[in-house]
Amino acid sequence: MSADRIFEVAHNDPIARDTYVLTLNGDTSDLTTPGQFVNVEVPGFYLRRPLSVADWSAGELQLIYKVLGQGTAAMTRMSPGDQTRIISGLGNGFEITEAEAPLIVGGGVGVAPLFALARELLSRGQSPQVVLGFNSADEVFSAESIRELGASVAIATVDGSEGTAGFVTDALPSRFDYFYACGPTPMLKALASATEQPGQFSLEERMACGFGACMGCVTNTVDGNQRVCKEGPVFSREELAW
Amino acid sequence: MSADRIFEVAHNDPIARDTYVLTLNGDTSDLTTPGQFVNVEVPGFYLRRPLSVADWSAGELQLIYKVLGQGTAAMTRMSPGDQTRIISGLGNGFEITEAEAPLIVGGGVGVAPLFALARELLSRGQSPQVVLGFNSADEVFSAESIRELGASVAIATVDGSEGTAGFVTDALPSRFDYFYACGPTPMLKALASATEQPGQFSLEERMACGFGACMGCVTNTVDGNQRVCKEGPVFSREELAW
Amino acid sequence: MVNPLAVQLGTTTLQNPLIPASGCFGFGDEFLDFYDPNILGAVALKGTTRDARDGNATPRIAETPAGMINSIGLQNPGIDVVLSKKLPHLATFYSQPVILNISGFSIDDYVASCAAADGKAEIIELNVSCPNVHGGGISFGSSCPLLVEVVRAVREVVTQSQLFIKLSPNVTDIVEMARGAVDAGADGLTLINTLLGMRIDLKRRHPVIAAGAGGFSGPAIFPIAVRMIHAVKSAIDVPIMGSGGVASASDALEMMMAGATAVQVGAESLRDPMVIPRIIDELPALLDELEIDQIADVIGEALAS
Amino acid sequence: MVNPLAVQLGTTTLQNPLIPASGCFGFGDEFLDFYDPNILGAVALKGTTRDARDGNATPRIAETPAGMINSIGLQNPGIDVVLSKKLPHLATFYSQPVILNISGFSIDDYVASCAAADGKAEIIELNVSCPNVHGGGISFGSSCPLLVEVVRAVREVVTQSQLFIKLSPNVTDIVEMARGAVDAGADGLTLINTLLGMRIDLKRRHPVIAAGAGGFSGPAIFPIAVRMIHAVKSAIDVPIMGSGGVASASDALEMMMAGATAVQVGAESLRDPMVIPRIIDELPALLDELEIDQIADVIGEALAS
Ligand SMILES: Cc1cc2nc3c(=O)[nH]c(=O)nc-3n(C[C@H](O)[C@H](O)[C@H](O)COP(=O)(O)OP(=O)(O)OC[C@H]3O[C@@H](n4cnc5c(N)ncnc54)[C@H](O)[C@@H]3O)c2cc1C
Ligand SMILES: Cc1cc2nc3c(=O)[nH]c(=O)nc-3n(C[C@H](O)[C@H](O)[C@H](O)COP(=O)(O)OP(=O)(O)OC[C@H]3O[C@@H](n4cnc5c(N)ncnc54)[C@H](O)[C@@H]3O)c2cc1C
Ligand SMILES: Cc1cc2nc3c(=O)[nH]c(=O)nc-3n(C[C@H](O)[C@H](O)[C@H](O)COP(=O)(O)O)c2cc1C
Ligand SMILES: Cc1cc2nc3c(=O)[nH]c(=O)nc-3n(C[C@H](O)[C@H](O)[C@H](O)COP(=O)(O)O)c2cc1C
Ligand code: FES
Ligand code: FES
Repeated sequence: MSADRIFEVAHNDPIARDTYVLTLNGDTSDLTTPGQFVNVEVPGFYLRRPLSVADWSAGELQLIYKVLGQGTAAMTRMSPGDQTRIISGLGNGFEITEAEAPLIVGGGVGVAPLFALARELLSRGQSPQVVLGFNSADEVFSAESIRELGASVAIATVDGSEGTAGFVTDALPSRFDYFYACGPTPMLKALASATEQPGQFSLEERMACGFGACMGCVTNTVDGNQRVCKEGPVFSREELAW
Repeated sequence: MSADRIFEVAHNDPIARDTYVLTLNGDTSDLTTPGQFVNVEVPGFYLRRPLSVADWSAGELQLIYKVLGQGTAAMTRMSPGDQTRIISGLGNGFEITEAEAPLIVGGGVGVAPLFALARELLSRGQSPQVVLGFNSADEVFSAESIRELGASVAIATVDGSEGTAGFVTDALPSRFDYFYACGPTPMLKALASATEQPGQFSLEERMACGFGACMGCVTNTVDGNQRVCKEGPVFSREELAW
Repeated sequence: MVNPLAVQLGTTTLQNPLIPASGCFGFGDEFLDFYDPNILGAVALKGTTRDARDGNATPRIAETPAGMINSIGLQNPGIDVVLSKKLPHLATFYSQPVILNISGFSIDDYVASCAAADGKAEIIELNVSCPNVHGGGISFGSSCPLLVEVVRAVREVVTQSQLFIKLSPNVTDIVEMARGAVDAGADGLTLINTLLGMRIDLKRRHPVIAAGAGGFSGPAIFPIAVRMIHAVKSAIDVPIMGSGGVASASDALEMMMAGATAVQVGAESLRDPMVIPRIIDELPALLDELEIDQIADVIGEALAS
Repeated sequence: MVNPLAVQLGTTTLQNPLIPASGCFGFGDEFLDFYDPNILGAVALKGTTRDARDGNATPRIAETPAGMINSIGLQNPGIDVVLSKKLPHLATFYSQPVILNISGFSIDDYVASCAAADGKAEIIELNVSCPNVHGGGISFGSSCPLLVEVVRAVREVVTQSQLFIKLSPNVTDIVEMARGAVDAGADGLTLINTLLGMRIDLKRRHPVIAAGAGGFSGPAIFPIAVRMIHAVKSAIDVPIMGSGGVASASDALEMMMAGATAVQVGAESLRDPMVIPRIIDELPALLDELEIDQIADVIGEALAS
């Protein structure tokens, strides 16, 4: 179920270069699984901004966003006490499997939903390996908090300023039997080429509604065009047939 | 001279039915005479709202506004600390004359600029009589503060709930040799018909710029169409030839 | 007691004038999380074509000041699936009037779909903003002779449903187009479909929308819709469904004063799924404030008399 | 050092592409309180007619979401006063290029004004959105044959100034109109003039604007302007002054990528008199961010190649 809810900003703090964590208070009962997203009204902009749920608990929602254009730039000016409308409970989220050696792969701000995913896998007794890719060390976020959960985290940076120099595909572990991935499309496609294991990709697409009504956000699947906001944002490798 | 300035809201308080006084801090050096106006940016609305200067001093600006439509309704939500852009120093304002027995006539929210006018006349040793018209007693404002300046104030209300029952024209003093008037056009026209003395009318017209560039706000004068925002908002009786 | 919001749209009575616009309400079930569609005056379903369509490449969406651009390209499962699956499914939870929005790329397309659809919904709404593949890509809605031809042909096969023509605003003379449609047999008009618009991505130096230009709608276009409805209703006494930028109860009333009998809400209901129920809620108080007994009384009130 | 903002508009060099649009800058002196107009690329003066005009009844202004409607009705002192008084006065404080905007209600009107104006300004911009009194009130800008006729006639008498035609967007096929104007001898085009729009006052049940409909502009119409400029520049290699909804440095650049060589700012400069100086200030940093050396390099960059 999804619903349009009013949330109140609790904190809005920088955590990496151009990257902020926005903590809001409100009803999070529409959220059921890691990898879902919300659609956030930003004052002065017509469309809402779709953002993955980075973390949530009863009454508290955390989003991690990167300043990309004018809307996310305006979000940095949201202050504690400000209210905003958020459509919550959107998308399918990751489907948790019983894989033995799961791998979590994130790139850039696509790392946002992976903390909650890692925690979920760990809580089920699985031991995910995690590989996160960024442009440079000053953009790295969530790595430490995922390590604190007890998962091993490898970092790749394009400029080599932290971890492996290169892309996430240069830092993949030798053994894994399933992956969960979120990041820019070129990264996801590179991952698909570099691997043969089954897995899930969380996609991005420009959206109007976010709840399935406009057909604005489709991606091509083996079943034809499917909505990223409704049938996705997470699609399995077989569905996408990349 | 006019300029686009940033002001900060100090107070925004109701003073009569649907009527608020908005006190702002900022540079008021563009203001020179009672009857000038400013053009106020209201968040979420494209055009600015023209409002008479009710009072000003170095660093402080007072506006009195009535909730009429959506823009003025939104203004009631401006809170202390909020900033807004204001084009200040607009319009000609009243021309102060040496009349012996000046009369000040105001109707509804047109009363806004008359406090500063009364004070100016009193400071020059003149003794203005003041007649203010409202729909009903709960809409009356500024009467008490003008009395406190030392001027005699008569009230007319349409429903008779305070002062004379009827319009300002029903409460005019028997003797005066000049008038300064601000209020809705029907009131100003009634005043013009009911009197023969010379005087000045402050007009309202829908505006885009407020500073003379668009020709949106004209009124017909003996010299053809003149801009209410630039040649006005105050016009003498002879100019309008009502 | 009389329902103060009821309006008579041609031969169809609506419990209120509010209708989600075609393409902004799927086939009726995407809003079930948000509200019960039975509160609506009617629903307009997603534009349907003779055959199933995948639609355009993505990105299909761009943002504009007070509006948006879409380039869905009529992704839909085709008229047979709509009639055999979508309509019966809709009927399981919805019992107010239905508007089937039909698109096509040739007169044959339109006729085939409309013949199949006739009688299956209260209103068939013809979307004529699509390019005519047999006419050098000119859209049916931007050439009066072409428009007349398609309306005449469709009128032959639409005998049980009301036939409304949804006009494109991208024309020099909207009154001429309206007159053509009505003279060719339309029962009513929907005014307006989207304008053509484009945004460009500065970094990619390329239009945001994959197809280049797209359909521009939302509050930004409201004054264009009001003026076209006003112009058409001033010239022709025909039932009009207004469409274009409605985002509030006062917008709905304004469009009705311009001449609309009912009011469709598109883009705004995508960014704010609760806007239509809110408008329906707020209308009675707004009518009171303006001392209006029956909303139907305001239709065309702002026309010169 | 090369000025990175310079552009070549036909035969006129502009120090930057920013121009206040006609009707939004008076005759050049209304902004003196705000900034020195010599920072501008050029100025477009208020629409001028053969004889002086009082303009339309008030209200002349209405507000819209992200825009406004105006109905000035070409109030102006007439071409003789503009040439004998306004231009000499402008020259006392301004020395960059001048665009004289000429309107008329018959071909004779246009020819008389343009003959008088030729050579008095770098550019004569023909506003063809006015009704032709000899043609049943159809505007010159909404009929291609009429447009061709007026451009041909004016071209005869405009031999020293550049002749730009400012097209109306209220047409079915903007490319056809553009081609007509260019084939008839125009040196360049201005795209776009205002759209037709209307707002209705719910209390009065009457259009806000006394004349009913008016000219709709501001950020709301930006995507329409971008798409028309893009369509015309894709079809015809002609210098274009963009106009319609520009409100920021990135808007200016977006319009140039669509094909505009220079960019006019109208409504936004009325609500925010400092917007043009701010855009000029901000452009260099934006160019740096996008790794663009010369702003002229972006013109038409978003056209399919
Ligand atoms: C399901 C989903 C989850 C996402 N999760 C996150 C997240 O957790 N953190 C984060 O920082 N970003 C996330 N994004 C991307 C985020 O939505 C965009 O970065 C953001 O919308 C950009 O807005 P803007 O105003 O800054 O950019 P502008 O370019 O000014 O925006 C203009 C329009 O384009 C849209 N847009 C621009 N870029 C994107 C994009 N990459 N994806 C979708 N829409 C875009 C905007 O929403 C807006 O409608 C997610 C996107 C999707 C679809
Ligand atoms: C020179 C001048 C001085 C004024 N001084 C005051 C004052 O001191 N206090 C006060 O309460 N009001 C004053 N007004 C009127 C005030 O500008 C309007 O009440 C206000 O703009 C209404 O805005 P709204 O958004 O509530 O109404 P809406 O009707 O929603 O506004 C829509 C548009 O119409 C314009 N508009 C609507 N009514 C008027 C009007 N009566 N005059 C001008 N524009 C209008 C708005 O500015 C806006 O552009 C003055 C007007 C002028 C021209
Ligand atoms: C995402 C989207 C999809 C649309 N699809 C259709 C369609 O299939 N058929 C149609 O006739 N109109 C379609 N439209 C146009 C709308 O029905 C409506 O007429 C138009 O958007 C103007 O109204 P608005 O400003 O309220 O959006 C679509 C609009 C949008 C935004
Ligand atoms: C108040 C006003 C007056 C205008 N007067 C004229 C005019 O006299 N001649 C003309 O060609 N265009 C005129 N225009 C149109 C503008 O020059 C401009 O082309 C149009 O408004 C679109 O740009 P914008 O969205 O930046 O306002 C006027 C526009 C406004 C808002
Ligand atoms: S964004 Fe509307 S269907 Fe996905
Ligand atoms: S409001 Fe623009 S000239 Fe007066």
